[in-house]
Amino acid sequence: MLSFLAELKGPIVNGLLLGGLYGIIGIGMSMIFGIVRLVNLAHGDLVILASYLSLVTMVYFHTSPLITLILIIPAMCVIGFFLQYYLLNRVLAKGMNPPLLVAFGLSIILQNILLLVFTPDARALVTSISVKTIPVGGFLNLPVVYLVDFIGSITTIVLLSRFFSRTYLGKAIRAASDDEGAAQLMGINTKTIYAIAMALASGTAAVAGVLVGMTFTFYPHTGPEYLIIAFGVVIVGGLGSLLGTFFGGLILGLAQLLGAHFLGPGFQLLSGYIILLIVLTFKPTGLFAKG
Amino acid sequence: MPDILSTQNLTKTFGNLTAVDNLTFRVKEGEILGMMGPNGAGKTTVFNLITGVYKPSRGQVIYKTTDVTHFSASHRCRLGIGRTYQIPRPFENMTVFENLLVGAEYGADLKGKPARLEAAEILDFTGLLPKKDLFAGKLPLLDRKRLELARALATKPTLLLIDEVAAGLTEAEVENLLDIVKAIRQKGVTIIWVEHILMMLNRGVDRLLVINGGKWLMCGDPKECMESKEVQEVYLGAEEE
Amino acid sequence: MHGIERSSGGLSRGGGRIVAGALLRVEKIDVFYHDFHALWEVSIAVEEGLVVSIIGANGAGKSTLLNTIAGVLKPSTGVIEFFGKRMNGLMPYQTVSEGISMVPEGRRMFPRLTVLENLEVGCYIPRARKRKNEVLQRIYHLFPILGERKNQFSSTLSGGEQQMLAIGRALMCEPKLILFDEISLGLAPLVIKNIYQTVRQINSEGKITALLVEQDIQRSLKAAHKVYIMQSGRIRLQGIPKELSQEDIRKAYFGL
Amino acid sequence: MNLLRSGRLYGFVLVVLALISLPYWATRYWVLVILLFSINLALSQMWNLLAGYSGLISLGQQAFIGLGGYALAVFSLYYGLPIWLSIIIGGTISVLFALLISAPIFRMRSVYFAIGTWTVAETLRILFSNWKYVGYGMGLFVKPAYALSFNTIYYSALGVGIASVALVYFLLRSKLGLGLMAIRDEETASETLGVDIFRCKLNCFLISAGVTGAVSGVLYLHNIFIQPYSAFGIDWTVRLVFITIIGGIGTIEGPIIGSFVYVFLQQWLSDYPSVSLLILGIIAIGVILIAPKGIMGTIQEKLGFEFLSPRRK
Repeated sequence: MLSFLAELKGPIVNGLLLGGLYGIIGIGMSMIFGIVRLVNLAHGDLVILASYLSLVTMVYFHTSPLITLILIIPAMCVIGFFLQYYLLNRVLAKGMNPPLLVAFGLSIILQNILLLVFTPDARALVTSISVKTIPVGGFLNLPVVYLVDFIGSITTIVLLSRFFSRTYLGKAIRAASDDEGAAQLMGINTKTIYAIAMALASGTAAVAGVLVGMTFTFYPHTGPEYLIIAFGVVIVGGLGSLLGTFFGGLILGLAQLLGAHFLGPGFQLLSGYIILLIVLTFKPTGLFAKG
Repeated sequence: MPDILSTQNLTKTFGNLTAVDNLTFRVKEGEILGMMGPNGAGKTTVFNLITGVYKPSRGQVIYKTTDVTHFSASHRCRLGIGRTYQIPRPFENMTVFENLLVGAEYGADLKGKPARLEAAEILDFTGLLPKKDLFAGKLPLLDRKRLELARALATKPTLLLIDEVAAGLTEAEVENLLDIVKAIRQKGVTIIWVEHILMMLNRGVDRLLVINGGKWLMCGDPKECMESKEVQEVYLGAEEE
Repeated sequence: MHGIERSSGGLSRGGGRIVAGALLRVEKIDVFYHDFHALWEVSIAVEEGLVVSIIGANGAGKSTLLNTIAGVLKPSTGVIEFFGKRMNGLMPYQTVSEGISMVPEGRRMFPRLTVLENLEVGCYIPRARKRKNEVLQRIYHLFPILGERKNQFSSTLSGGEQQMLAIGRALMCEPKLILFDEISLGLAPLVIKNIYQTVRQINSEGKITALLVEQDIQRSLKAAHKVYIMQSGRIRLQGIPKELSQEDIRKAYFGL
Repeated sequence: MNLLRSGRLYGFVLVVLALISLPYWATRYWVLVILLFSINLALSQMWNLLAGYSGLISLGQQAFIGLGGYALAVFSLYYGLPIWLSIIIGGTISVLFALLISAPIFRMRSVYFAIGTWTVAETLRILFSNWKYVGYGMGLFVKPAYALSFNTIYYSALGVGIASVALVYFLLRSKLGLGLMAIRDEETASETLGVDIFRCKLNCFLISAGVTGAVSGVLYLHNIFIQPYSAFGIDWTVRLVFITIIGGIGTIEGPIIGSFVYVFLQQWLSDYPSVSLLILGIIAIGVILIAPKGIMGTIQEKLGFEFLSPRRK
């Protein structure tokens, strides 16, 4: 019995750390879903776009991927702002499906641009910490990157939550998410607010992209894989709470690694999908959603 | 006259708001029952409960002798409960004729030629025949209101719920619709009618049901109701502080 | 009170005469929802310092009128002027900067924001942010309960408290004109009385002009310096409350 | 009008005759183009039936494409069943699978439905790539199809293409079609007019799944090789979405025009597949922004005339 539990320590700890990474992947999608009421099917591709941008910057400046964030975050924010302001805002009023389909089209466009520019080869943001591990308790080797992912994710979420609770802009974004019409009556230009929200979400995608790139290999077509993970995080974690999203990430990460542990590595993604389908069926508003 | 519809302690709550509160009333076969009440009185919610768009939180809806409380909206329609919507909801990308066919084929369960004949007859009756091949989304407001009535009639209802046909129209247009409603009644259809233009209710209905805040206020002769102290108070406010 | 003396001479029954020097001037506007003709040549004038009330049954077009003034809806014809400046076509977030604030029907709290955050969002426009603390103190003075509950989520407030918060939130931007849409809807009589007292207080002490929409005729007549009665999207009657007969009001209200 | 109608009829007959006789006068290249066109047409017509007529935005059509393809491979290869029977079994399995997932999937609405269907397809993809019986991720060769002549495959593709158009045409003129169009336009109103929404949508979902599964069998007669990562890949649905949006969602002619555009771009840029997808994506977004009814929908609106009208008089 004890040895059985000891055996589980590895997948549990790794699953939680991986879950932190999933949390940061999902957070941008969750924000946009909650604030703009748009399911951004291109979110996974924005993450991968950031990975590639980081790769280019890293090679050009001969620096570490984490340093490239100084450039990548603002760049992704600008991209997100313009996408929302000039493209997505224009279809929001047309009902639920057109924005979904535009985002879908955007996703395919991004993938194919990446494919044209970077070829279908696998890439990775390789650094000195990529292969390092820390031994824990003599029986567990923690990959350092996983630790970096987890810390990066928590840091981003703390910063975001401070922004949302302490600044006028943050409160205005939350107000617009609660009631767009009433927010306009407070003098808030909600169209601009939406663009700013998308800029922020793309900023988190930048962080996610760099962390993903440091942890796994990526291809131009990897985006949808992370999209489904992001959607899983949103669904499991529920809308409207940063903490809920983070927990959603942890649950998904745990489920994946435990699934892989018991069923074999081929089933790592599968157990995540099954959790997603179960939650979608029984509580589509998310486990941590109120009401 | 037997009751065609009755409700027993009908209650609907949304969160902590009670939209319809313990409402019990009866509709006699063949009559026009007017329903009025100020903003938020719960009239449309009552309609949604009778037609099955909402399920009540408590209470029952009895149609003829059947308890239909747990029947779906489409089932109730097929049993003979038809309705119109306050804001017309035509099938915009279908022709006027097809709009009626939906009612005839699904609601009245007709097939083929009988369905088409029924639809054509009602188009003629409501004056929409010349526009039968136009897309419903292209109709002006008056015609869309007519279409609401026509489409509901195509389901061959024995009980028709009319939700505000008069709003947004000129007075001549209102008269036109009033005539159609009266003609529907001539066909033997029982009607529950919600209207804000009270003059219309005054002229067209047999009995008036007044509700306020989701509660039963009074029911009876329209003139007496309108002049009663309770109704005046609800609308005009109490005189004393 | 000065305002009434000045304007009373210019009021006339039924017609759409515009009084010179009005703070808000709405002239012959028509409003459509698609092809639903909601307002028909509606004209009103609101003089500075007054409480003006619009009465009518539901569906009469009162809320449509307020929403058009606030910029939520656009008139297809006609003019809306505020301080002599043309307001047609401004978005709601722009009319706020011009000095018009609205307490919307149904209160429309931001439920996932605290009471204090709701108020802070009320002074989102740059001009108002600078004076936030001062105005906040005044609102806490007006509604002490909001001060006591400032850290609660607004969704936990009672209906009356939410209405107070909605009014407080609309005052945060220090408007010149405040629009009240059905503020008594769904509230207990005692609460309504309190709310109306505050409306008068805001008007007399705060020197804020108020335009309010109400279903309850008696309440409106009591609170207002001037009333308009609407029915079927048209102004049917206007005047000073004391000068209007009960019978005329009843007829205009029901469209008899 | 009568002249127009009979003219239209002759036009159809001529086009169909031309397509049937194509292998006898056109080059193999053009036969191949029409073959691809027909299969894309049939598949996108089924997506259109879901999205355009019952408002179900499915991103999981690849589930049925994969199931249909694998059914063909497994039953013809492992059990030696006739190819055509295997294709029909593929369609049947798709219907059964659709029925199985309909209970949970119909609890999900709009975007949830979209992601739900996609996740179901992804789940199948992983299951198949971990399933020894179907050769894991290595895939299977549909060897029995080697025996078929190119013309046979062409005619079966052409057959499913034309059949899909005819099916949607007659379906829309049926009671089910009437109900679906009503639901698409106004869900609540249709319900209070007696339309059983769940049943209509379910029937539509099952038909779409079954036909997609069967058409996929024909597709894999041509492709010969099936492998889970491509068979259950989102790329299929991407194509169907673009084809339908560009051509005109909710019109019968839309997928026809859309498939033309798609196959044309694909052939023209055959050396740069990513460029053609890029262009398609841009056109699709442009269409949603500028002419949301697509090429055919916009033409119909301008001319007030439908070539293949589901209208009943």
